[in-house]
Amino acid sequence: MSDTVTLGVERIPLARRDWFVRALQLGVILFFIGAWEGLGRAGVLDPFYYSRPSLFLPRIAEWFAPGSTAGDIWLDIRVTLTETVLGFVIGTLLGLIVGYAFARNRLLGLAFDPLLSMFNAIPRLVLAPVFILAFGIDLASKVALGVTLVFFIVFFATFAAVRDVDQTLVDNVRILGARRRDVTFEVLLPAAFSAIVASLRTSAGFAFAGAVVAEYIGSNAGLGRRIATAEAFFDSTGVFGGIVLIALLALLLDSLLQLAEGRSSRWKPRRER
Amino acid sequence: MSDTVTLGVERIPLARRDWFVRALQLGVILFFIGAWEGLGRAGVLDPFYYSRPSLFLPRIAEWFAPGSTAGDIWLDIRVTLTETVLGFVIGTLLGLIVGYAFARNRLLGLAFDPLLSMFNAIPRLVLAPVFILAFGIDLASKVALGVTLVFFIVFFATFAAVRDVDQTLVDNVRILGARRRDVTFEVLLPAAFSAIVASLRTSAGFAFAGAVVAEYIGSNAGLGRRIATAEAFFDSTGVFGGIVLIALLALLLDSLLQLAEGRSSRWKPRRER
Amino acid sequence: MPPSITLRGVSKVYRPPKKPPYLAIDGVDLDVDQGRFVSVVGPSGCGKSTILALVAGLITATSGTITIRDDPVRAVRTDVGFLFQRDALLPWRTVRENVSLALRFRGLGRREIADRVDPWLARVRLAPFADNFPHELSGGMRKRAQLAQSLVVDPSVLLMDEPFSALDVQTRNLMENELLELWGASGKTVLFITHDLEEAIALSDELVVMTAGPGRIKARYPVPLPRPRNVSEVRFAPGFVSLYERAWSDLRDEVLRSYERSLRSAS
Amino acid sequence: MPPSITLRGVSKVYRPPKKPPYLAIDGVDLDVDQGRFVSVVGPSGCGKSTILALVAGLITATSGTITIRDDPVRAVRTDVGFLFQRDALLPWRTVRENVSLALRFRGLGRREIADRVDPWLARVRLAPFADNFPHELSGGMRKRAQLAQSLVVDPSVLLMDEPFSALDVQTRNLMENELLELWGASGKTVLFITHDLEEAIALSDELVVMTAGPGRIKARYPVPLPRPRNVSEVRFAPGFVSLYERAWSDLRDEVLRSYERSLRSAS
Amino acid sequence: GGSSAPSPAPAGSQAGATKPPRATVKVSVGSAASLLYLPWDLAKALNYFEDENLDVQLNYANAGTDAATALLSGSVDFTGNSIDHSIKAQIAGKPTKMVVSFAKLPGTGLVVRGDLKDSVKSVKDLKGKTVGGTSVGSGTHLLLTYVMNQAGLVQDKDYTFKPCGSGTMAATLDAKGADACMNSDPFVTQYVSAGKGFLLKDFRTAKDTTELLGGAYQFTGAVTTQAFIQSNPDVVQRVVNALVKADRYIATNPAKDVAAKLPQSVTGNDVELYVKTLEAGKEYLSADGLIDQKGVENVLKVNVEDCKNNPTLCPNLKVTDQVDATALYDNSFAQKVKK
Ligand SMILES: Nc1ncnc2c1ncn2[C@@H]1O[C@H](COP(=O)(O)OP(=O)(O)OP(=O)(O)O)[C@@H](O)[C@H]1O
Ligand SMILES: Nc1ncnc2c1ncn2[C@@H]1O[C@H](COP(=O)(O)OP(=O)(O)OP(=O)(O)O)[C@@H](O)[C@H]1O
Ligand SMILES: [Mg+2]
Ligand SMILES: [Mg+2]
Repeated sequence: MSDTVTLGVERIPLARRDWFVRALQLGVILFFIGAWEGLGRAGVLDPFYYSRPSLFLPRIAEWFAPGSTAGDIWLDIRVTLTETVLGFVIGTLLGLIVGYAFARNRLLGLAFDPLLSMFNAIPRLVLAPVFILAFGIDLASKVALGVTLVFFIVFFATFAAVRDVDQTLVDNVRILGARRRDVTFEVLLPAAFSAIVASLRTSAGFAFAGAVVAEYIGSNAGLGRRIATAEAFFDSTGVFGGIVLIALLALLLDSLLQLAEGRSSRWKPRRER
Repeated sequence: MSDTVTLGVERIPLARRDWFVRALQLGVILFFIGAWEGLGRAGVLDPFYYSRPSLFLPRIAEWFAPGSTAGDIWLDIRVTLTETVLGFVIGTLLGLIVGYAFARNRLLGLAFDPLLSMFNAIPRLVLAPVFILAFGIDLASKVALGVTLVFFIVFFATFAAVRDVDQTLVDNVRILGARRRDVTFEVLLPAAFSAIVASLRTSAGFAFAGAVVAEYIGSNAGLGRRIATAEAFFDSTGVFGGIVLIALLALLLDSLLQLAEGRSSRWKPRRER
Repeated sequence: MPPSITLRGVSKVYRPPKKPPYLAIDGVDLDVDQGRFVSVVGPSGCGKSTILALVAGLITATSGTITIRDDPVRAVRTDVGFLFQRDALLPWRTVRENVSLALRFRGLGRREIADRVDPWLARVRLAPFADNFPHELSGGMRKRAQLAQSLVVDPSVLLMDEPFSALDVQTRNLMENELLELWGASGKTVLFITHDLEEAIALSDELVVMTAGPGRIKARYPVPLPRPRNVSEVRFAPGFVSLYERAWSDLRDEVLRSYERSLRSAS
Repeated sequence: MPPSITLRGVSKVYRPPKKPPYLAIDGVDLDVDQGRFVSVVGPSGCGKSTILALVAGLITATSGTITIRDDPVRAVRTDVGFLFQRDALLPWRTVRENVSLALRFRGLGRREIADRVDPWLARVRLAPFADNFPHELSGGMRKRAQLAQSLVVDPSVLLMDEPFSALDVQTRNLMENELLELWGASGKTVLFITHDLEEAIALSDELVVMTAGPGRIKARYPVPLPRPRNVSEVRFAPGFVSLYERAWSDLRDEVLRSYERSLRSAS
Repeated sequence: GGSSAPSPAPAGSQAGATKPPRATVKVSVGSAASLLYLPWDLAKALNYFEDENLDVQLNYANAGTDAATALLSGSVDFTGNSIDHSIKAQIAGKPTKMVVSFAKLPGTGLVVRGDLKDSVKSVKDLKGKTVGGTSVGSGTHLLLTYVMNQAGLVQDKDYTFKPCGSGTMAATLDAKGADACMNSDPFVTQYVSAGKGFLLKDFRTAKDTTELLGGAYQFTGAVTTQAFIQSNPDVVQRVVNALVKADRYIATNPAKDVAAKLPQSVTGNDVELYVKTLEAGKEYLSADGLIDQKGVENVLKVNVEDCKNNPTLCPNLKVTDQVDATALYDNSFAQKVKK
């Protein structure tokens, strides 16, 4: 652009600086860990149940140490991650497709709406025997449990978001010659993107929780199994070690989602004030 | 209006007629029940595990019959509903408030974001002992479990929806003299309403599931308890009887939510084509 | 020449929930012959946009029939160019991407798209802003981007809803001349809505004046000005002033009538 | 009279992510004295809306200072009336509710609100549509609702961004006269943006012409027409045509300059 | 479904004709970390299954019910489970058989919260208190009901029953949600050695059990379905071989040595504590894998008595004297295991 100018660099507010934000986030987490340790040492939190960071952090290190006798931690992580990611991906795709179809086809959506609401309220844990029956005790049943959690979160979010898209935009691209799938991918999904990503961020966490619960119900490996065993021994240090690992993995998945969201949100106006 | 005219009533499409939609919804549910019954009788679904509508519907009737030996069903319903509604309401309020605050205060939101994502991934089931310690064995711990499910669903949805509200609307009311709470209640919440209600519809189901799971883990009353007992005796009829009751209650709650949504959506353009 | 757009006894009743139905237009008959440039003027809220939406098939008429090239309008028409009165650019697409949309939908290749989009970006003077997102444009720039977006596929029927109302006089004149040039030899049919009487006369073959809501056709005036025209000069042409004054008084009557009506209903 | 609005060396650089920064306005100096009606015209995209947003405190200047009644603009100003160029009505509120907003924010009672809102609904001719939601209005009606919304609290500084551009000539004239009447004895300060040179001259005490982007002040013309004025007649007043032509040629130069520039950059 | 199809023997086994064909066996174990199912883990750790050319996949369930469901539905071939589930399954028309005994006593203890030390001296003193088991209808619930009945206390009349879960049991006691709880190890040892409570009755010992039932109580073991036995008798025999050897290993080796053979995922992090529980376990763990007829009858007796006194305890599957105790197990495999 010929009118482009380079003025002296403006003072970018602290809150917009990346390093500052990262430091702040780390600070919050460290504060949380510190508080936990402090309260544990002060006897406010009974370490029999709550463990303490100075106990479970070394335990985690132990797990990763070569030749650990506590079983292969990488195997456990791999198993749990596989279940989580499969449950997340399948549940998300189903939720997106069904939510989208229901939003576009009014009658279909109305017809199945009550049935889905009812299904959503069924406690998955109670269905464990049915899952075992239908999907066996291996990977499939664990993935299925995750899917039933993720699906509904993504479904309802997609349904509402797609339904609410500005009709003018749809009308415009239809006149411009958009086929059904163009309307989907050019208008409806981008417009619903924010809401969908928000639902993905929730459901990613639930996918982890689902995988762990499924392992808890029955499994031979995975972080859920590790936690269940520790819990059976009232070994709260082991339990929190496992939980912290899961939380870190979840953070990883969440960062990926946020990255994707950030990349696709360049078009959004930034608030100045 | 002086220019108002009454033309002959136009043909309202079937899909817009209330009775038709209701009939369709009922049809879908009846079809589902019929299929279940049929597959059960045909031996495809082993009734030992999957029961059959013709078995569990009479069972439910039995529960409601005066002088039933299966314990007071109204008590169970009351207990479960109380836990669910409390978990739902508290979780929703917290999710709304925190989601809203984080969306409005950029730095706050950024700072706590990773911590919340991590918390969201913690399997609630594993934390059951901690809940019991912190909240006791009674109502509170069950409510707390529901809250941790509902909170995150509502939080992420509110956060994204509030953040994405059209800035022009906010600017306009601010100049018109809106105080912070006016901006909240006049612009941000109404604009985010659809997304929030969608998250409420998901989380209402999860609130039920949470209450039931909590009862399942340990309690003296509630539908979850009833289901757990039935499950211990391989009584799938009892299990599905309980599940169906929960599903019906959930349908009730969901209808209330949809009613609220419908009432507040009068302003939305209806799609003509 | 055969009529390209016809409306026969078209009425539209809006039925907002929980409010009485509202008759927006009432028994509108209109023919736009192939290759003609017809402008519609009328008081604010009289149903101009409604007519355009009906022709494009975006909404359904309550009664009457509408055809485009003898083909009854039953669904959204993709064989027309439509310029919305409101913002209709995709916010998540840059100007260039927005302008390319219709070509992409028609399956054209990258190269070909660029070849056709670039001249349009220049024509609406947005070349330097090709990579801006809509919210990074001014109001007039958004309108111009929309113009390019709907014209890039060279549709033979143009439905335009106040395309130039957000532009300064000179830019508007430039655009108007571009439009006339584009239309000139092309045989395109144009149905053009504006609130600017001067613009309506300067551009069209025929001027349609509507009544205040419920919109009916009040008068139709052929525009007896020679072509080609230069819009910034046409107002000094003979015949312009008399036409302007007739249409103006028509319009004034309507506006005043609806004004009185609204005062009456307010009291 | 003391200046009501001042801009001193105000520049605004937009910094869109992943694109070079863009200088929208450059060193703008402007005083609007208390009670004056100043109109700003300029080519589409030259930075008019940017100036208004800066004065209202919606965005921050990159350099320079802005004051309203000697009070530096540091945050969003609630002591001004602001008419947005884009749709800014709350979609979930009816016309009446939208117009009542500012009064509700000021804590007025139901009765009092109705007493002040009803005359405004009549004035913008929306009384019959008081219970419609914004999407049930035509483009011009939405604009009129916005007008009522921002004027109902009787602000002493008015910042208006093309308020009448979506209206037909007659309705526009009615509204313009309403505005003049309202402003007449009130001592209100008005900063008025329009792309209609005639309107600008007809309404104002002073006309400011801006250069093509980056916007600078190209010329300022006092408008030597007597008041009170009737906007539909003022164009025949002596002095109107010569002022119109001077401003017109200023503007044309700018538009052409920016046109050429954009052609250059496109090639 | 189950995947027990014997696969062709590996090439190397051609020479030694003694080596049976390789087979995969899926197992659902009633819970992790419980001594009651230790032989599965130990046999695996000692490579006993490998010796039999078996690929045994252990899957740990959260509750016996889930493990039983997995067996009945054919998802697994074996479970480690208590015999209560076999009784219920038989009544429901799904016959199963226990083929190796793991525990010949209940292996549970009735633990009372520490602060009640002075007021609770015997079971009778639990009148008016809240007493817990892992869940309604579980083995701990059944036994508890029986114990209380023997002391003249009836559920809902004289005391409240509280299902506490297993992982949540300690927290429930500490939160004063229950006053006493029946559970197995490691809970009992953990809770008592943490100084949080004391043992009122110890059914890990023959003494307290005999006092209650006049003999053994056939609690847990390896269970499979009748159908699986019929189609794969050879595989069953090999599984039983390994498990009985594991039973014998536990009985004949010091607890410390047994623990040393086990991975940390079985012993938990605190090996010393595990050794302690194992020492206590020696008294109730089966030494030979043989199922005791009298012990099975005692379990039935407990079930029947409980149902009589407390009908809500068996809502749809009424356990009666009609249950055929001898059909619940099959000792023929364990008897064939060479010394
Ligand atoms: N969805 C709707 N529900 C109810 N009334 C509607 C709806 N859409 C439009 N109307 C009414 O129909 C009338 C005509 O609207 P339309 O948009 O066609 O007017 P217009 O001639 O384009 O006006 P303008 O020049 O102001 O854009 C208006 O009175 C408007 O209130
Ligand atoms: N957020 C933004 N990011 C980048 N550039 C912007 C942004 N907002 C505005 N601009 C640019 O600033 C310039 C001035 O915009 P502005 O809206 O002030 O123009 P205007 O004079 O009001 O034009 P119009 O008459 O068309 O409304 C334009 O070139 C526009 O592209
Ligand atoms: Mg219109
Ligand atoms: Mg502007």
